[in-house]
Amino acid sequence: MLLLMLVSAGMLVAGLWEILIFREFGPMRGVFVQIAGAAVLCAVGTVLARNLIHSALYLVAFFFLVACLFIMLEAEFLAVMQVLVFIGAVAILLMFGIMLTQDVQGDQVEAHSVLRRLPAAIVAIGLFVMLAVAVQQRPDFSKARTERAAPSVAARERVLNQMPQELGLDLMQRWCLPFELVGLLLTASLVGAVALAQPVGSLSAGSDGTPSPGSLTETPEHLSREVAGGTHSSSRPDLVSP
Amino acid sequence: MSQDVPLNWYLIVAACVFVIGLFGVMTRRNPIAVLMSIELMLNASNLNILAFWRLGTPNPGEAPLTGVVFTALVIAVAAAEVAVGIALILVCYRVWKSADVDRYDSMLG
Amino acid sequence: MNGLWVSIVAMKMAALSEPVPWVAWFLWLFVGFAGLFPLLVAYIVWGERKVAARFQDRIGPNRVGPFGLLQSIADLVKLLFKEDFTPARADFLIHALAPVLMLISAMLSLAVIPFGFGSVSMRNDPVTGVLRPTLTGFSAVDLPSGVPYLIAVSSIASLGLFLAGWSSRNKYALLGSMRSVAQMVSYEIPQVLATVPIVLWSGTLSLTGILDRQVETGWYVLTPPGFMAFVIFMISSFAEVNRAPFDLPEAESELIAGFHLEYSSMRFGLFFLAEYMSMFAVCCICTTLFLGGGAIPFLAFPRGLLGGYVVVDLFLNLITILVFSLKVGLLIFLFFWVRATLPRMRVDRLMAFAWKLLIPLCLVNLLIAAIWFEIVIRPVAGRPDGPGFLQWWIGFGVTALLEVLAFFGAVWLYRQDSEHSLKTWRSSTGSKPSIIAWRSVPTKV
Amino acid sequence: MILSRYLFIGMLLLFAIGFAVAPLVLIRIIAPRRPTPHKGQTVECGLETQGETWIRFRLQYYIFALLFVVFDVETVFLYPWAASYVSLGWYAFVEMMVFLAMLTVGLVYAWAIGALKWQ
Repeated sequence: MLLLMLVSAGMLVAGLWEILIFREFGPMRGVFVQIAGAAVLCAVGTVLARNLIHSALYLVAFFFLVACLFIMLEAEFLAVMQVLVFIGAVAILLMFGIMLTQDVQGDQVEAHSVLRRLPAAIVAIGLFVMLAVAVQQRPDFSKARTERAAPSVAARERVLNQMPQELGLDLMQRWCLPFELVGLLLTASLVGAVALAQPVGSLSAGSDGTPSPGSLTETPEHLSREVAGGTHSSSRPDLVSP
Repeated sequence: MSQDVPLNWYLIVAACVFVIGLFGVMTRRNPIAVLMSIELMLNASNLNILAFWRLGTPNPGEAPLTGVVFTALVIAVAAAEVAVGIALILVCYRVWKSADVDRYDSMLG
Repeated sequence: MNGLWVSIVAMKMAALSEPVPWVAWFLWLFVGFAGLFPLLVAYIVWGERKVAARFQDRIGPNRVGPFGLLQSIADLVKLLFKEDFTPARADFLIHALAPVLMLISAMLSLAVIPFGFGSVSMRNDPVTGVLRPTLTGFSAVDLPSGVPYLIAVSSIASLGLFLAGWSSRNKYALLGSMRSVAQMVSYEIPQVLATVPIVLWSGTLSLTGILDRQVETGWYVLTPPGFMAFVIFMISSFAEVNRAPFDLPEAESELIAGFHLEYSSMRFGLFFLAEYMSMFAVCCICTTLFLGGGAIPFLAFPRGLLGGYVVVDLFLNLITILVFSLKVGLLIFLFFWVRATLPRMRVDRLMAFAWKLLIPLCLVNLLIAAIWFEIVIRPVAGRPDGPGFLQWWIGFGVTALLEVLAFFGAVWLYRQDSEHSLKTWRSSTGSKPSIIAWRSVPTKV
Repeated sequence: MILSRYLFIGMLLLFAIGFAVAPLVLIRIIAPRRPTPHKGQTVECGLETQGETWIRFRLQYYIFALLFVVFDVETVFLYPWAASYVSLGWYAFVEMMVFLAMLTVGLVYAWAIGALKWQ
């Protein structure tokens, strides 16, 4: 009963808040204010949450809200991509990363000190004020754009409905080089991260036990040396977990 | 439809998120939390790019999807960054036995 | 209070200047998503128990209602009256959030699936740009990027899974969820890569568009690359929805129950609902992408009958919905069959199977799909009668040959990897490989 | 247009949340709740649970998640390519093959050093 009353009270407050926003800004802007406000709150939660998994969860909510903003900007393929890459992949990777470093997952959370936060807050707020002033003073492009011949609704509609196709064309023709560079970057990060993360002992000693000759799991000699030398291992073997 | 929402609002929100991410980078001591804050900043920049693309392109006929392409590339870069970042954090954790950026104070390896 | 919300909704509706199919949407929400789909899931559960019983020479549920038809309802009522309870050390909010996430992911993926065909409209052909009559799907919405939307939505489930294990603070649950997330992310890649040839051939990411192209050029499963993609898609779907033989996360014999170990009463019920709903969704996706959706086999039914003009919409809808559900039913039966037949896989083989066999095969399959596109689809783009007989068979022969080569090549490569070849297994252990572990009878509720 | 389609997705999202939360609220009302200290303990086949649950996990999980992220991003770029393949020439095919070949090199590397092995 108490719960129900709480829920209904919360709904009442939320409803009044919505009415207020909608009266003030109009429906579209009202929705924007709600989504953006929630996104900022989630960002604050990410930064302040003491438990890292909670922090990651706030981050996930933030990613989702940013995807909503992308939809409001009519870039739906990117919104889907945002969910797919950030929530589906990056968040999972972050959570696995958290599970792999022991000190941080559970109740042992970091202590916040005012000494760290105060200067940081001053710097951050200062930067925000600068940015806000800059934003307010810049020439209004959107007005300029509407004055210039805006693309017809039908043309825009067509582009937006064919967004993935158009994006593919653009990516393959105009932005071919950045696209290939991203491929290179992904490969480099894949190789680098795998090489870094591989436990050093297992690399030089062959993965486990006795790999049969000619098998693909056997580590090439030069490769293992390179990788082992590339990380920190050889100088401080006592600090390296097996 | 979405032209109702002015460009400035998007820019302010992005600036706000960026600054929050910056605050996180400066105050958090856990490297993974720092990485998350960097993600916040990257997303803020993405939001900026898209807002400029949609609402502020001076000449929309010329390059209809430039902003979208750039955002897609930034998303890919962000993913790669997290992947390598966490690998580095794991190595640091292995070496220093601690997940605290303040303790990573030597370059001896 | 109600008045308040009604006025808010009215304001939001008024904000949209363009016509929005509110009636259809509310029908979808309150008839489809609130009534029909959960009911369907309940009867899928009942069907699975009946089928599993037949496979094991039992009778199955037969007490509640005729043929045990009300068994699932009874189970639901039972779950509602079980003690609601969270472990003392669990993270309360996240513990409640996890099943909600799973259910959201399953429900959202049903939003874009065309359950049959709707009316005909004039649209631009994605290949030629010519205006031509196009079938619309009978789906709640048709998104221009429907396929990645499906993938994105289904990837939310792995987050829910992880949170379920983490928040329970139970070693078995955590281990189960870590394993299952690793499994889900591994099998998501071949699943996604298997849909790329479909997109390549259709030239669109919208599911309705894909269906429309399929009706024109024939079902994609009937082409060699399409068949390979279909098989890979089905295999990885088994892993994606945590079904046997990939049900390691809930391996009863090793992990007690896996990620939902600490869940009881309706919280567990939500997991259960989400699992079966996502199985249903995956079968629907597969039918749409590969099996021609609501098209009748060996008849160019909707298009041939229409000839570009509208017949009685309702009749068309009903027939195609019926055909669609038959196909989905067959796929679901496949799920049951596999579960009743195959033993559970070992975890190392599971990962190796995805990364070392399926993904290389998918990449090669993409190449072959491009060849098929060049031989069969591109030359006849825009022609109403589709690919010619000779052309089709030349394409079929070439790609089938390449597929066979690719398949044996991939298997050879996989076998080269010493760890998985049976020969080294025998020589190292001195006994027959015991990949088969006897499983208990699958009874879940 | 775009927005109105996603309006349904948003409605469905809210609906799904409601649909999932409603039973949770319902069981708080109708289901019995009699927590005891023993009931609240972690299930471990009747044994007392030993040590911390949130332990450090093996590296293998991270490697697979990492590979997943990279290939996920790749597939996200594959979709627009595939969708616009019709109107592109052979160079797009070559471009994508170069892209895929680079990622395959990464996969082969991971395979060769044994990172794909579940230990």
